[in-house]
Amino acid sequence: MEPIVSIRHLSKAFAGVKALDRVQFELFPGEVHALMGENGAGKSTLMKVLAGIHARDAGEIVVDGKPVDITSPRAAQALGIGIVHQELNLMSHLSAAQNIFIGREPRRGFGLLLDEEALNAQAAKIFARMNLALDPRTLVSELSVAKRQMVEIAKALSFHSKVLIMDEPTAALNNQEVADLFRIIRQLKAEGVGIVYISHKMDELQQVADRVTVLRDGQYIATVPMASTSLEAIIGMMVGRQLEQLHEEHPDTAGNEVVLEVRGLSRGSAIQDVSFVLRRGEILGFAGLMGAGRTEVARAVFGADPIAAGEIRVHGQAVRIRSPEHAVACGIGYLSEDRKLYGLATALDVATNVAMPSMRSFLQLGLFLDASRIRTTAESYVRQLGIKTPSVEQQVQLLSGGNQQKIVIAKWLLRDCDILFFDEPTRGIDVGAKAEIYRLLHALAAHGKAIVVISSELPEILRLAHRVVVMCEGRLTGELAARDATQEEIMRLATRREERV
Amino acid sequence: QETYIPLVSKGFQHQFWQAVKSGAEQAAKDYKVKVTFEGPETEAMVDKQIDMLSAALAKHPTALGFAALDSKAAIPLLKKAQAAKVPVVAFDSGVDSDIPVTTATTNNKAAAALAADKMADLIGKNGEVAVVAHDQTSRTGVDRRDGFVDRMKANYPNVKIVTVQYGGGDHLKSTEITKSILQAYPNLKGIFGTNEGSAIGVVNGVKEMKRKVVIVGYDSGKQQKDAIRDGLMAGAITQNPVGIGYKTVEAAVKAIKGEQLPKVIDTGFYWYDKTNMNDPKIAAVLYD
Amino acid sequence: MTLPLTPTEAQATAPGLPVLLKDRLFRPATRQKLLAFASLLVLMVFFSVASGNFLQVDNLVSILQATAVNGVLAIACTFVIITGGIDLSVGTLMTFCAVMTGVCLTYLGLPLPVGVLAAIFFGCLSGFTSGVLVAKLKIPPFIATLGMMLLLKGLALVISGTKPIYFNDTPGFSAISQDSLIGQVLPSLPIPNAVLILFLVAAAAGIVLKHSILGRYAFALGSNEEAVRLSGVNVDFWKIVVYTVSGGICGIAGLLIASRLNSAQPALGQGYELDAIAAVVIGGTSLSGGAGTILGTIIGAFIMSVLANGLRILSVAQEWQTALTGVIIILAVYTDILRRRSR
Amino acid sequence: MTLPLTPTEAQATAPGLPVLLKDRLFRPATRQKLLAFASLLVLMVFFSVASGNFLQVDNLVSILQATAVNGVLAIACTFVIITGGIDLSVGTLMTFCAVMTGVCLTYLGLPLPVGVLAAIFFGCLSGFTSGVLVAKLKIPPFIATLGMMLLLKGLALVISGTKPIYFNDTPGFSAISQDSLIGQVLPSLPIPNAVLILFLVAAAAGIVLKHSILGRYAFALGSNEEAVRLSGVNVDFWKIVVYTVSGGICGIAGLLIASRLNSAQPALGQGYELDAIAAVVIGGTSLSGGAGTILGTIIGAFIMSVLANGLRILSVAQEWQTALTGVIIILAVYTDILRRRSR
Ligand SMILES: Nc1ncnc2c1ncn2[C@@H]1O[C@H](COP(=O)(O)OP(=O)(O)OP(=O)(O)O)[C@@H](O)[C@H]1O
Ligand SMILES: Nc1ncnc2c1ncn2[C@@H]1O[C@H](COP(=O)(O)OP(=O)(O)OP(=O)(O)O)[C@@H](O)[C@H]1O
Ligand SMILES: [Mg+2]
Ligand SMILES: [Mg+2]
Repeated sequence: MEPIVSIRHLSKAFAGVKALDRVQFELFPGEVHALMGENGAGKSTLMKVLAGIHARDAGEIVVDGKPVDITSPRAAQALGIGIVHQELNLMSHLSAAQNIFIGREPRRGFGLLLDEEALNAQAAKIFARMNLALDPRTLVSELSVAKRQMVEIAKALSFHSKVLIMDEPTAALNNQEVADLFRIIRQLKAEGVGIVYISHKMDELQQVADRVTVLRDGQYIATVPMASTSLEAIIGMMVGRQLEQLHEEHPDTAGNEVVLEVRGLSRGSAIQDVSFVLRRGEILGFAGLMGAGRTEVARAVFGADPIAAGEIRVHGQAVRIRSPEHAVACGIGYLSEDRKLYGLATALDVATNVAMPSMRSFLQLGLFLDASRIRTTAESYVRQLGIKTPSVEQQVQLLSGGNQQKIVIAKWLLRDCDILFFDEPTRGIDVGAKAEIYRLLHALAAHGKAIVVISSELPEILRLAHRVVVMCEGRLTGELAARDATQEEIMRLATRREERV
Repeated sequence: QETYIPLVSKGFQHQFWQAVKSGAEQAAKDYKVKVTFEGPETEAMVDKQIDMLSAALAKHPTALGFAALDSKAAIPLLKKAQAAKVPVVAFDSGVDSDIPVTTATTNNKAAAALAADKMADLIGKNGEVAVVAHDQTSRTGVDRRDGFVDRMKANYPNVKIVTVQYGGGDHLKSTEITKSILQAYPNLKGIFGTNEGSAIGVVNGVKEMKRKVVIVGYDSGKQQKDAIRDGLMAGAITQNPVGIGYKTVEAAVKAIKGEQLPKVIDTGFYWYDKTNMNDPKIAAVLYD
Repeated sequence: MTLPLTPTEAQATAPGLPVLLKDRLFRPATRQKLLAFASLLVLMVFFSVASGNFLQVDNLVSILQATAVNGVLAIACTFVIITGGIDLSVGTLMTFCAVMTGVCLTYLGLPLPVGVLAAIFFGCLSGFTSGVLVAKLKIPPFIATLGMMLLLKGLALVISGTKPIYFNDTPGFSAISQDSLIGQVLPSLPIPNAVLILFLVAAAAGIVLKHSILGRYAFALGSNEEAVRLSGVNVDFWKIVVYTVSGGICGIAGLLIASRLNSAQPALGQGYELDAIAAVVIGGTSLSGGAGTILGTIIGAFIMSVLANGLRILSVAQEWQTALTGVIIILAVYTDILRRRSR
Repeated sequence: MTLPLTPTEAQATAPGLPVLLKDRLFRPATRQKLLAFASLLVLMVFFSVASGNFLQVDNLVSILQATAVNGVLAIACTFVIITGGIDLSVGTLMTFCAVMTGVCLTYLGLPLPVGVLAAIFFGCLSGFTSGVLVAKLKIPPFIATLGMMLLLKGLALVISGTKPIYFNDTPGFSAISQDSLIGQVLPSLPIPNAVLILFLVAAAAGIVLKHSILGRYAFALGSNEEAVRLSGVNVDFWKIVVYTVSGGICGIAGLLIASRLNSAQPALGQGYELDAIAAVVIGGTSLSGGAGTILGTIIGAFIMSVLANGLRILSVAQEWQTALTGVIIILAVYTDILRRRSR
C-alpha cells in the first residue's frame, strides 16, 4: 500500500532552537499513527509544517506520491490535511457552529447572505455524531475548556479530510468524551482516513494506535508497531533512559489539622452547597465529569469569582476572600486549567512569568526589582522541572505547550503557598515530567502543604489523592478514602444526578 | 417676554472672540437684553457652526448675531430665520445674501494692508519678510494673509515675501514655525503674525533665536502689548473686537424696534505701537 | 467520511424556525437591546423637562440632521473597529471625497450621478489603500490610518487650492441631503434625506455585518485573527475588503456634508474621527474587536448629538458644555456597563 | 526533585556581573537597538543635504527644544499604552496643570516650588481619576480618557476664565525650560533646560519601566491582565498607579509648556494627544499592550519634530507638508517593521 503522507529529512530551526533535525515520518490510509516524544521534542512543529503553518528549512514532503510544497493552511486543506491544534484556536466571540465552518459558510440569497440555519444544522449533525450535547449557537466564550476542545475536534471532522492530525485532542477531556472520540477515530479509520495522533496519555496508545513514531530533541528515533511493543519500551525511547516505577504509600493524614474548611459554598447552579475540608499534608482529589463545577469551586475559593453564599475558614479563621490577591495573602494558590487564557502572560519572558505572583519578594529599595535574582531563580526552576527553553529571557509563547504548563507550575512553587489548588496540572505534560510532578506534589504534601488536585484523568486522581471528593452538576456527590476509591466507584458518583421533582 | 439675542460666532476660545463676547455682554447690560455667545472649536468646522445656528433658532430668539465661517453654507438657515421674522445681524464677516439687516465688521484685508505698509516702512522698503498665519482656509486667515501679501507685491517691489506658514494660532506651534523660518532665512528682516497666537509665537521664536527682526502683530492681548512696550514687537494692528460685539447687539436691538440700519457698520481698525498705545482712543480698543 | 445520523437526532439539537423566532422575541437579549436606549432616553427626557424648546419637531429634525454625518462616519468606523483595527482617517477621507465630488461637478462639469459615484469611488480607493497598508505591509492600523489622515488632508487642500468648492452650478446637489422625500409623503414629518440616507446606510451595514460573509469575517478577525488564518481564510484579502467598504461609507458621508454645506470645505474633517470613534465605543463596540452592533453605534451617535444640542438649547456656557459632555459620556457608558453586568 | 528553592539558594548559580555585561554588549539585541535610529538618521541626512541651514547647532537645539513637550507627553502615554490602555487626555491634562500652576503662582502668589508641585499634583490627581474610572468602574480607557479630556479642557477654561494666565510676576518661572544649565557648563552647547528635563524624565521612566515592579506589572497587564489577576496581583491598584504616574508626567509637560510660553494658555492642548500617541507607536510600542520602550518613544518623538522642522526649513507649502508627513510616518514605521522582520 502507498503511504498518503511521507516526510523525509525534514529540518526546521527557530531562532536559537533546532526544533526538527532530519526527521522522517510516514502515514498510511486507515492507520492511526501515534507521534510521541517529550515536551519540546518537536511533535507540534512537525505537524505544523505538514499543515502549512511553518515553512520547512530542508527536507521533502510527499502527499499521495507527489512531492508538495505546503505554503498555507489553505494549501493543506486543499491536499486533504486537517488538524486539531494543541492550543485552542477559536474565535471566542463567535458561536460554536460559526467557528466550525469559518471560511466555508453555507450561503443563501445568491451566495450573498449566510445561511445560519444550514450552518447550525450541519454543526448539530457533527455534534450528534460525537454524542456531544451542545447547542451550536452557543458562544465559544461561554464554553468550558473541555467543550472548546470538542468544538476544535468537530471543526477538524467537518473537513472530511484524508489526513487528520490530532495534537493532544484529549488533554482537556475525560473518560466519556475520550471514549466517544475513539469511537469516531475507529470509524474514520474504517473509512480509510489516515490519522496522526499526539498524546501524553500513554494508556490511550494501546486503545487506538497502530504504529508509533518517537521523536527526541527534534530527532527521529524509531517507528514501531504498537501491538508488539511495550509502553515501557516506548517511554524508554522517548526519554532516552529507563524511568523507575514508583509506588507512593499514601500517608494517613486523617488526624492532621484542618487548614481549609469550605462550608455551604453556593453560586447559582454552578456551585450548590459545596462543603469540604482540607488537611495539612494532604492531597485531596477532585473528580467529576466535564462541567461538574470543580473549576468553579476552585475559582470561588480563590476569590476569582464572587460567591452567593458559603463560609471559608483558613487555619480555623473565617475569611471572606474578596480577590485572588487576598487569597494569595491567605496562603492560597490556584493553578488554572487554561494556561494561555488565565495562566501566563505569553508575550513576556519565562523569568517574569515565574516571578509573577512573588514579585514583591524580589524588591529592593522598595520599588526596584532584583533582575538577576529573578533570573537565577527562574533558571533554577527551569533546571529542576526540565523546562526546555533557550534561556529564561525567551518569550513564553515560543515554548512548546508542555513547557508552558511547567512554567505555570513553577510560578506557584515559587510563591510557596500553604494551600494549593492544581486544576489539571499535568495537561499536556509528557510522561517523564508527569512522574516528576507527581513526585513533587507528594514531596510538597510531605512538607506539610495542603493540596487540591482537580483532574479529569482518573488514574491521576487515584495515584495522587489521599482522599477523593466527587462532583456532579455543581454538587458534591461523595467522598472516598484512597483505599476505597476505584474508577468504577468514582464514575458512579460522578454521574449521580439530582432527582428531578 | 425677555428679548433674547444669541450670537453664533466663529470661535470662543481665542482672546479676540472673548473680547467680542465681552462687548456683546456690555451692550446686553446697556439695552437690558439677554445674549448668549458660542462658536466652534476651529474655524474649519463649518457644519458644527450650522448645528449651533439651528440650536439657536430653536430657542425662538428675538434677533440673531452671526459671524459666518462660510459665506454661503448657512443661507438655508438664514432664510428660515427670515421666515420666522428674526432679524439677523452679521458680524466680523458677511454672508453672500441680503438677509442680514446689517454687517458689523472690520475690513481685514485693508487692515492687513496697513500692516504691510508699516512693515515696509520699518525695514526700509527692502528685504525679505515672512508671514506666520493662523489659518490657511478661514476667512480671517485668508484675508489677512492676502491683504498683507498683495499690498507688498503691489507697492513694494523690493520687499520679498519668502514664505507663508500656518500655525493654527497655537502659540507653541507658531513659535516652532518662526524658529524654522529664521533658520531657513538668515537675512530675514521682518515677520508678520496674523493673529494673537501667531504674533506671540513669532515673538517667542525670535526671542529664543536671539535674532533682531521687525515683528508686526495683529490683535492685542497682554503679551503683545508687553512685547511692544519692550520693543520686541514694532507694533500691531488691532481691530475693535469689543466694539464689534457691542455694535452687533446694538444693531440687533435697533432692528427689533424696526429702525433703519446702514448696510455696513465699520467698526474700524488701528495701528498701535509704543508711541500711541496709551492714547485713550487706542487704549479703549485694546484688551488684555 | 459520512455522517451516521438519523433525522430525529438532528432535530433534537436544531429547533425549527417558528420556535426559534418565538423564543428570540422573548429572549432577555431583546429586552437588553431596548434598555440600550436607556441613556439616550434619560437625556431626552431631561432636556425636554429642562427646556420647552427641546421637544419640538423642528429641533428634533435638527438633531436628526446633525447626527447624519457623524452617524455615517461612525458606521464606517464600526466595521474597522470590529476587526480590531482603528480608523483615524474617516474625517479627512470624508473631506477628500467631498472635494473630489466638487472637482467632478464644479470644475469638470460632469453630471450629478458621476459626482456621487466619484465620492464613493475615491472613498473605496482610499480605504483600499489603508487596507493594503494594514494587511499587506503589516503597518499597525493606528499609524496606517494616521498617515492616511494627514495625506488625505493635504491632498484635499492641494486639489481644492485651499478654497471651498461651491456647488451652485449643480442645482440638484443640495437636495441630496436637504430635501425631504419623507416630507413629500407625510408633510408633518419634514425629515431631510440626509437622515433617510443615514438609516439606509445603517440598515445595509447592519445586514452586511450580521448576515454576510464579510460581516462574519470581520467579527472573526477581531476575535482571533490567528485562528481565522489557521482556518485557511485569506485574512489579508478580507481585511482589505473591510477597509474598502469602510472607505466607501466615508464617501457617502462626504456627499452628505458637501450637500448640506452646498460646498466642499477642504479644511474640515480633522477631529471628526474622535467623534465617530466615540459614538462607536459609546454604542458598546469594543476597541479590542470582535464585538459590536450598528444599532449601538447609531445610539452612540444620537447620544452625542442630543447632548450637544440639549446643552446648547439650555444656553449652558460653552466651557461648561465641554466639561459636562465629558462627564456625561463617561456616565452614559457607565450605565451601559452596569446594565450589561446586571444580566 | 527537591522542594522549591529559596531565593538565597538560587543566587549561588548567578553568573558574575562582568560576564553578563560583556555578553549583553555583543548581543544582537544591541545592534538592533542602534538600527532603530535608522529612520531618524535617514531623515536627518536627507534634510542636511537638502538645506544647508538644517545641520547647524542652533537648529539642532531648536529641534531638541521642539521635542520636549511632545516627548514628555509621549512618555506619559507610553506607560498607559503598555498596559493595553490609551490616554486621550494627555494634551488637555497638560493644559489643565499649566492653568493650576498659573492659579497658584499668579492668582494666589504662592512661591515657585509650590507652583511646580501643583502641576505635578494636579496631574497625578487627574491621572488617578482616569485610573479609577478604568480600573474600578471598568470604563474602557478610550472613553474614560476622552471624557477626562473634555472635562479637563472645560475646567481649564472655567478656572482661567477663558483667559491666558501670565507668569510675569514670577521671574524664575520661564527659566525652568528656557535657561540652560548645560550651557553654563559648556557654553558651546546652549541646550535649554526643557531638553534636560525631557531626558531626565525619559531616563527615570526608562528605569521605572525596566527595573521597577511598576514597570513589570505594566507589561504584564498589557500582555494578559487576567493571568496577572489570578497570580494574586492587585490589578486595579497597579492600573491606577500607572495612570497616576502618567498624569504626573503630563503635569511636567504642563510646566514645560507654561514656562516656555511664560503663560498658561487654556485653549491649547487638544490635538496634542494624537502627536503623543503617534510618537509612541512610531517608536514601536504596540497599541495592544505588553510591549514598548521609552527609547523607542523618544526616537518617535524626534522623528516627528525633525520632520516638521525640516519641511518648514525647506519652505514646503503647508498642504504638502501635511501630506508628506503622512507618507513619511508610514514609511518610517514600515522600515522599522522590515528591520524587525529581518532578524
Ligand atoms: N515559533 C517558535 N519560535 C521559537 N521556538 C519555537 C517555536 N515553536 C516551537 N519552538 C521550539 O521548538 C521546540 C519544539 O516545539 P514543539 O512545540 O514542536 O514541541 P512538542 O513536541 O509539540 O512539545 P509538547 O509536547 O510540549 O507540545 C521547542 O523547544 C520549542 O520551544
Ligand atoms: N466562562 C464560562 N462562561 C459560562 N459558563 C461557563 C464558563 N466556564 C465554565 N462554565 C460552565 O460552568 C459549569 C462548570 O464548569 P467547570 O469548568 O467548573 O467544570 P469542571 O468540573 O472544572 O470541568 P472541566 O474543567 O473538566 O470542564 C459548566 O456547566 C460550564 O459549562
Ligand atoms: Mg506540542
Ligand atoms: Mg475544570
